[in-house]
Amino acid sequence: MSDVYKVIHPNKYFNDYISLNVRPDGRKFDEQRSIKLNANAISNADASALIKCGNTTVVCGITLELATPKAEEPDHGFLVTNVELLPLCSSKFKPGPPSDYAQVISNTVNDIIKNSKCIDLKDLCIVSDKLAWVLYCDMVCLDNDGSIIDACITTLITSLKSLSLPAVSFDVETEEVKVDISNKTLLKVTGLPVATSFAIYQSPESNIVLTDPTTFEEEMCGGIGANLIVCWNQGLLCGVQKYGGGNIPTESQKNLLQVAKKRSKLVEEVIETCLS
Amino acid sequence: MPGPDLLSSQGLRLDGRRPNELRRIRCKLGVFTQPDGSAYLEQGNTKVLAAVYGPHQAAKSKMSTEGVVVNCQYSMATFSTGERKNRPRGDRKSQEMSLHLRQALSSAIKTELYPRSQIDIYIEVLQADGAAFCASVNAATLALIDAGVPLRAYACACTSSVAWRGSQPEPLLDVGHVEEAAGGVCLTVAALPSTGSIALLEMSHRLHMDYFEVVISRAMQGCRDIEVILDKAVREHLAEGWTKQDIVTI
Amino acid sequence: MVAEDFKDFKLKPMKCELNYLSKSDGSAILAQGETVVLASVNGPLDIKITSQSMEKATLEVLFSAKGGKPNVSDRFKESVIRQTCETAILGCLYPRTGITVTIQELEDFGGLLTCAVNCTCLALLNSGLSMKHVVAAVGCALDDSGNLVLEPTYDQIQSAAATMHFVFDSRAKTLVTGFTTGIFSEGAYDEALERCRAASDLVFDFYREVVATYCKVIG
Amino acid sequence: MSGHVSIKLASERVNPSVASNNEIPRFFTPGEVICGLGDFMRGHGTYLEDNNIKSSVAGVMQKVNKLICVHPLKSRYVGEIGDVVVGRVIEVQQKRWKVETNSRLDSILQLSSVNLPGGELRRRSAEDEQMMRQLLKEGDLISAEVQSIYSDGSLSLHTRSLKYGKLQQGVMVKVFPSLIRRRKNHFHVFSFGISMIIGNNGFIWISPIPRELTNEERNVNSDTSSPEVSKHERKAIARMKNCIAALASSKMMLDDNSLRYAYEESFKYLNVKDLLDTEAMLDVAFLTQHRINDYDED
Amino acid sequence: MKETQISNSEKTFVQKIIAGGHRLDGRIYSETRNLQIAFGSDYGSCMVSLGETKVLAQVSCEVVQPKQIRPNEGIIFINVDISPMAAPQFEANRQTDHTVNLNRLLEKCYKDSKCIDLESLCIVVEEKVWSLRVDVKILNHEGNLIECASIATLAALAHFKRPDVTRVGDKVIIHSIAEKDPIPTVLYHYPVCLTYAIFGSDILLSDPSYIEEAVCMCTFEEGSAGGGLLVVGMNQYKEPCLLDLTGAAIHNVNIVHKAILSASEKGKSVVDVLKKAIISDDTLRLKRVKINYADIITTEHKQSLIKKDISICLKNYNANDINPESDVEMDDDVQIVEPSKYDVVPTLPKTAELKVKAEKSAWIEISSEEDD
Repeated sequence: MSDVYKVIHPNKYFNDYISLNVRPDGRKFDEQRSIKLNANAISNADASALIKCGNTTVVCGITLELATPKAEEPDHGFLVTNVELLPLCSSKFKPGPPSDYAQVISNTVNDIIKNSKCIDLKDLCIVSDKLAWVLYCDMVCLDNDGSIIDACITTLITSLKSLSLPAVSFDVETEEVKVDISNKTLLKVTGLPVATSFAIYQSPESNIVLTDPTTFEEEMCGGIGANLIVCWNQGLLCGVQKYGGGNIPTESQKNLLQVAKKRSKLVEEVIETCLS
Repeated sequence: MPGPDLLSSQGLRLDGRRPNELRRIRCKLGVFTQPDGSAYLEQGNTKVLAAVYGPHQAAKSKMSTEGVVVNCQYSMATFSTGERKNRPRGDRKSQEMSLHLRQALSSAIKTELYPRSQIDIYIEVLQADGAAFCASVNAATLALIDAGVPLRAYACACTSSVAWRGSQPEPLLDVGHVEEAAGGVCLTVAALPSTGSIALLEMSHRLHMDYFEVVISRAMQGCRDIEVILDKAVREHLAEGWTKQDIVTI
Repeated sequence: MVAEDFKDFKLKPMKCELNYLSKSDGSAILAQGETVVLASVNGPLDIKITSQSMEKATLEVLFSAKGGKPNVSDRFKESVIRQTCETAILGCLYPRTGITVTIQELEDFGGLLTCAVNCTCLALLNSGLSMKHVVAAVGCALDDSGNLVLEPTYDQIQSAAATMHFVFDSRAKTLVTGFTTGIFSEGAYDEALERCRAASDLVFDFYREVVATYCKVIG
Repeated sequence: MSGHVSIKLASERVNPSVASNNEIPRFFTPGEVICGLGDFMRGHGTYLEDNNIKSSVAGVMQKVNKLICVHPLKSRYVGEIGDVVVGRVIEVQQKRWKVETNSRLDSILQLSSVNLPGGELRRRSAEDEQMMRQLLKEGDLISAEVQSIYSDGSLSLHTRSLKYGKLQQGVMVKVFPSLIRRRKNHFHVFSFGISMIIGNNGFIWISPIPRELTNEERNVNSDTSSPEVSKHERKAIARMKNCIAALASSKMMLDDNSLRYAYEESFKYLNVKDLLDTEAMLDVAFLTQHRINDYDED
Repeated sequence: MKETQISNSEKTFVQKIIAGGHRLDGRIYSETRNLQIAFGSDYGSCMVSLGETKVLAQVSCEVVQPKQIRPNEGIIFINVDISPMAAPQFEANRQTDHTVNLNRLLEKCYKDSKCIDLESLCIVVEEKVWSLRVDVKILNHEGNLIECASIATLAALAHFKRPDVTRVGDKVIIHSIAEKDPIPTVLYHYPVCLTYAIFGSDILLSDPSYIEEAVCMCTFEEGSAGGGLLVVGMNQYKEPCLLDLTGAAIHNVNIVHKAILSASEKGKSVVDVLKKAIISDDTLRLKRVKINYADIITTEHKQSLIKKDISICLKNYNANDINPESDVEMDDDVQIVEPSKYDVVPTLPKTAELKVKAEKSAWIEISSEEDD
């Protein structure tokens, strides 16, 4: 019965829950979903991780390649991130080239990683102007149930932290490249950015902030683009993003940052436990 | 300004033609049975196939109550040029050629007769050896005649260029691929020779305006010559396909 | 708070011309310092049935960089501006129609996106579309020594540890859009937010004056 | 696979033309001046420019009193009222069907111009509108008559006679409409077991002769199951189809006589498929032309 | 949005006044609208307005590998973009016939006419050449896009300067503008496209406006001659290098000659204006005057507003000053916080789970009632 109600009057259905101070899946407003994180889920990839945040499932795989650095930045390697939203993860996505929405998600993930400065691209360079590593980080969403950016960032960081680079010797004379797979060193990852999404619901009385929203909640709050994303990186902020949607009540602003901070601590712990 | 010698000392061109000589034109109407009209045309080594469908009911989005919609598609076979052509159609150049074809043929077709209808003209260049566009216009005209589409007059196209004999300009008719590649000016004219009107003008490279007159008149002369050839071909085709019909003739 | 001295901050000089383009329903060219943006608004007008929405007007935002191939960051800017404008426009008044906002970058000396947001808002004002409120974007940077700089210049942005950009609405001055780069502390974020909120008043004043000048011309 | 393969050089192509006994007439080509304006009227295939009547198509001129027309060798079907056409239903619309008839615009069959099942005269109700698709649906072939011509040139059809209507079993052949000779009758039943509808629009329908059904049978089998077609009939249909192709490739006029002659002459080739050979096609056309010429002389 | 068709009354009115020797905006047949060229802060960036028609052109360059057929020549690429900004009937990111035609005309005028010295763009044969990309953006479409776009393209190309390069061994160093003076592009000649609208059999209108273009492309009533648009590409040496005709056929060859004759005069004057603009821009730049598109907005326009000094008095803030203190505060916060209600459990190897502690789930019962 409630399913039918949800389809016919989604707004009313949602509002009924909110007015009782509870969310449709039984969580409190500031409560997050449980997380399952698994590292090295895909053995083919050089590093990988799979995360399940509630129903949202994202798998990240990193593949390594060697390339010549760009002429403008001869001592920088490359970190290429890409988020794929396949039609299988939600009925909203159509097959074909990446939609504007997928491009925006990719861009946001890329920005957060870049801003957090957790990877020094200079570490990826082997020989200046000649040889450098390219890290292709592909995140594939298997099930999209909201807060996809949080899940992407966590899998990406977990993968990066479990990635080890094989030793490479480069002969300047012959330009010969030798890769020694037996001798691997862990990639240096400084910091640990954790993103937390909030959806802002404009109820008739006031604006209510929901932590770690599901897709349905995001839709009720003006689409995913309207999420507030707070990204903590070990006690410092490395990105606070919000594009349109409902306005944040000034009084809850401070509180939000704290919720995100607590969550980031927990997620950090999860990642540490997973990798240990 | 003068490029490599396009004229020998005897006044002959690289392929042995005289300056005002067309390449051999061979053509045949009604080569296919599926389309309403079709034609094959050879101009030297340039070989072109044309097919016409229609007039038929126009697609709703394109329909015009003013006249028939002329839809052209110009396509060059992947093997038609020296280097393999990766995109036979859809690239900017083919799209431009399609536009130019429409421009040249629309003024020949009596478009006002068929409101709400559409004519599709498909051109396939099998071998390009210079002046492929001209051959396409000429082939399309034949295909339209084969389809029984009412035309004001024949639409014929011809190119001309200029060579220098000392300081005297000598206009060249029907530019071949080698002459085209030599980088001289190349003027393409599509005309309705029997009415003397010009349906399309196109030009590449530069030419001083003083010499423009001779070059364009040479191209117009070429169009008139081509009309004679096409007309002969049409009459032969009619004679061949003629059987006793219900029509009382005089 | 320890360091509590007051200081004069300068916003970049602003120049604006409304109705710069004759074919658009609304247009504005805005220069904030050396950064210049041109925006045009067309609509509400008829659009394809597939992209029509029964509830509100479909907003389409196009951002075009000065040169080079279109890339992902252009899509990102489009998405930021679209989300921001959607909160401002009363789209429910124009169901089943489309509103197209086109933005052309002319010069980028830092703060391109804030300038684009302000310029779009002016173009929307010029087009006469119904809006809930207007929006103003203000950016600031945190330099190496930890000082907050309002409306940083190009060089300041290059050397900054972090930059923060905020868009506020005109009614309650609440945060509509915000985005940041770099790493910064929570305190810095809060301070920057308040600072920019205060500065947004000046932008709103500028809007008022622009519209007043425009009204004088129109009569 | 032991099939018959014949490969020919392009230069050895068979010239399909068959010499006819009439002389080559004067041809006109587009843009050619036919005559001064005088007090002539310009008809199809001509236009007026600089006080001259000029031809706009390539073909022969026909003068009827003061009206001057030029008929092209072939063109799309230009309908005339009373023509019999065969067409394909392409769209079911409100109160009408769109029918493809090889004309330059889709033809229209109004719900009001068909005989409704039962045949009795009755008012058309809203139910009938909903039943339209059961009557004729997309892809069905029909025979019909041109009722009128709209101002934009599209044809309005009707099937208000028992001989018109939905076609059941048979083969449709497409030829250029100009090859169809206008006759009083376009429905033919041949003694060798086939019936034909030679549509003026160039669509020819070949079917077995419908067996007379008793009223009871009609009620039982009403258009749900179709009677079986014997092998003999199928062969005859195939042979006729090939004969049409043979005559059409030689650009010979098609009517019941020429088709009957061609059918009879084609028995020179025992196997039906032998008629697919270009030489055989030409041969049949040639023999047919001879018989026509003989007949004309008589 | 579909393009609005021109109304019949407008059509007949415009046809009549043109036949009577006038034009809608009071110009004479051979008069063009006011041409303005403004340059941006970068080299190779310019905005050209022809009356109300406005076009922005920007040249950018990068080092690429040359094409195999021409190993010693640089590459030039022209891209025209007509966005809905130009006029509402244009759709974004869609190649229409109009765009293709405009693009090809510019390509023919500047690529095929060999006005750019492509060989000078070569750095290392078969390895590295400069690739110039001209982005032409139509900002406002009030007729005669081709002429405006072509002037913009030419001005941008003539104004453009690419960074200097030096070769050290097999390495190529690209110097920034600050390090070494950039190099201008060599242009052999300056071709511009000029548009003529043909009305009737012998009327030629220079620089047709939007409505004049629309009217001359309309089909006329039977009998009277239709019109068309004739584009002539002409350089300063009176050499036509491009011709293009759209619309109805021309009945009289003389009209082409007339157009070429008029274009030869106009082409030269446009090129002169353009050259002058570039020279004055160069001298300004030498004097270290900052050129910027912001200069387009002047107080002369009635609808513009300029605010020079906007200052605001705000609290000074330095993150470093406050950090230690706020850190302490935050630590306090953390200590006050009640123990977390989540558990982190390592389940399988390489897997961790974050779960809600069991005793904290009292509220679940309420919601389960709801769900039923």
